[in-house]
Amino acid sequence: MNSTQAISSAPLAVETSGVVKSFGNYIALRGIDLKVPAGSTLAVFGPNGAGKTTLIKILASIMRPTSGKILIEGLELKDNVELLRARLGLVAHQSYLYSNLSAWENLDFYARMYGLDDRSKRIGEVIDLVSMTGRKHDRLSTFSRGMQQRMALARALLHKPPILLLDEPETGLDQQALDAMWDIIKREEDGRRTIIFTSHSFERALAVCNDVVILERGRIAYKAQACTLNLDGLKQKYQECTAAVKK
Amino acid sequence: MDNAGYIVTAFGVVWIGLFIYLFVLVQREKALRKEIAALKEDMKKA
Amino acid sequence: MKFWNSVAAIAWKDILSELRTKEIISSVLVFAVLVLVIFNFAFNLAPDLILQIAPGILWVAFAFSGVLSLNRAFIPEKEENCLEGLMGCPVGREAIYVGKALGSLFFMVLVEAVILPVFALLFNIAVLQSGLITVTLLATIGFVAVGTIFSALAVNTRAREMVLPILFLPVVSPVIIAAVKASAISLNGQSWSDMTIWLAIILAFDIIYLTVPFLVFPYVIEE
Amino acid sequence: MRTRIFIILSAILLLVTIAMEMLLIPSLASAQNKDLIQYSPVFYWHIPVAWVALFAFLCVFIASIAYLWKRTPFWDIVATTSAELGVVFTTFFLLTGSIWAKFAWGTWWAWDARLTSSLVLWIIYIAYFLLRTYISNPEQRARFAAVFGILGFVDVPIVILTLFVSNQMHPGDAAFHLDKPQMIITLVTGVVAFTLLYLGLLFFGIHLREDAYEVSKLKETDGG
Repeated sequence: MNSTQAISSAPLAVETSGVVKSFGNYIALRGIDLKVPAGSTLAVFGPNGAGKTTLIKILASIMRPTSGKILIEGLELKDNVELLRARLGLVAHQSYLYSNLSAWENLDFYARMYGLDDRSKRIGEVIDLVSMTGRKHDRLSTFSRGMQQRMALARALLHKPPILLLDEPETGLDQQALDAMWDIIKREEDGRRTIIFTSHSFERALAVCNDVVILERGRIAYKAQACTLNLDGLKQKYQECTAAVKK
Repeated sequence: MDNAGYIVTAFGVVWIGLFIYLFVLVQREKALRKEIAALKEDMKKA
Repeated sequence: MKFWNSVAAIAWKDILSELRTKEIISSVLVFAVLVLVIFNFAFNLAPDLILQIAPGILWVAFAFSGVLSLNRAFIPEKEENCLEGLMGCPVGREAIYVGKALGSLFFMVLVEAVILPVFALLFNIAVLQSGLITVTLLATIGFVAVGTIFSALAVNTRAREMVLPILFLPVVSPVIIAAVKASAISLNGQSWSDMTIWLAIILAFDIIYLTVPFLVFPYVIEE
Repeated sequence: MRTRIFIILSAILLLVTIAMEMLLIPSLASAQNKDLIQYSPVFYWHIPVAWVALFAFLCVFIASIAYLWKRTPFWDIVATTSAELGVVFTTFFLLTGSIWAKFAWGTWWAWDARLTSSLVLWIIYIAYFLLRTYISNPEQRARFAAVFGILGFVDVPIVILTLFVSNQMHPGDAAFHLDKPQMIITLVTGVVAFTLLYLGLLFFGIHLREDAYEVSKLKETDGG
């Protein structure tokens, strides 16, 4: 399947089959099969240590799976790493930004790394998008947790990735900052972007996602369309899956 | 030390060194056997 | 072409980030001058004796200030976890190695550019000779090529300040020996032909330790 | 059982080389060249030990590359065991070397090229083990040890070259040349004996570490 034909016909932005990740004897992921259609939003729930962060890092090509296949837009991640990284954006717990440098310098550095040509224009756009224009020349070390998270989002959106990965974006953000963030993510690219995010707040996640997955000790314990669920239904399902852990 | 003395010490050093190393390896093996035995007990008990 | 853009970006980021705080540069310079001063007391140098051990002193100062600054090379990537950000960029993992190496090279050359005049001042030896400069530059390239990958290795271990010197100094010892011998030759005013063998050794070291780490570096940083 | 055979065989050969060295070589040495290196018996153990040490470091290099490629714990075990043997044999080389230095130049340590280069290599492979102790995560430890196993070995030729060149500047001992057939035979038997010994100890060490690895895995799952 040559690459051009793959991108146009494949409706799936992200597809994983049998993804396993083990650290020595500890097995973090025990075979993950996911199909995420382009443009859809997938919420991933699960207790701590279920393998959520590991999954996100593997999809972002930062971590290599021990075995299994990952297709991004129909292309094998392993063989087209550098091409596909330009189409993936990641917001993790850490901002990946340098505290000695200013917001602008940080974004300028990553713009060069992503090989963007109209750097200053794009940086200006993204900084306005996360409404940090006033602080763009201040050093990162002077930023609050919320501002750093917004800068991390700016960094992830810098190269306009069609696929955005978020690892518990709500950590360290108050309600208002969280609403602002989701508004930014949704407004850019008017919904054509595929989003996969891990979360602990059911209510917030249900409001934004199309599909839901519950991870439990490295396995997918439950998979459903968001529209078929209400908040209580989801919580009840979550108890069932994680209850198995306590037994 | 005359000539022969050096030779004897040289050979001696290597032989003794080898025996010490072999002794260390055998000790490791004994410790391992003990651990395996202990594990077997736990297995039976559990 | 994109490879070299990202290499330049990483090196420039390191330089900018360091010039902003100047914490590494200032401490390394003070340390290097201290080494020269200590050697001065240690040997209460008779004029003719200096020429013999001058290269040795110089290279002890370079070696240990080099280790000091290389210890800090991967701190931002490790402390602020930015390494994963770099790994997410659409560029080979080797670019991170070359970029960081260039950054460290810039700082080591900067430190040397300050130590040499100070050395000339303290020990009144004419230091600005083309032979000595080329030897120092060539040796520093080898130094930084090995030091960068060992720094990436050490930063992930428990006692990182100790691991780097232990791994790094024995492996880089041939360059230090060759550099000291070549510097001695150039300081004694002998011609280039006398030190070709030493330059060849340093050059061989540079070539080996620019290619092998280049191939092995991805294994150091991947999860 | 392989290990037992190797070790016994090498023990026999070692005894043979001692016998040859004690009886054969001194008889060849005429009055004036008695203290020349190739006429002293230690030489016929000194060189094989050096050869085995370098061979052990070569095996570490190959095993490290194999580990990075295959990622199976087996190769990491081979690299560690071979490195351990490399250090042991380099220690023997340094010990016999310093005895030889005492004999030839009257001092326990002479900064001659052979001794210094093996001291540097000895430190590099001690650093190999120090590195292993500083990393707790087994997978990362094996990976970093493999990387250092490669970077360390690549340094071996340069270390030896540099020190031999620096030695040429002020010649230590006369270069040796083996002109008599008996000398060559003794040397070859010595090399074969020590190589067999190395292989025997290597297999023995590998089995030991493999069992230890199994036990540690059992302990984890058993306790889990």
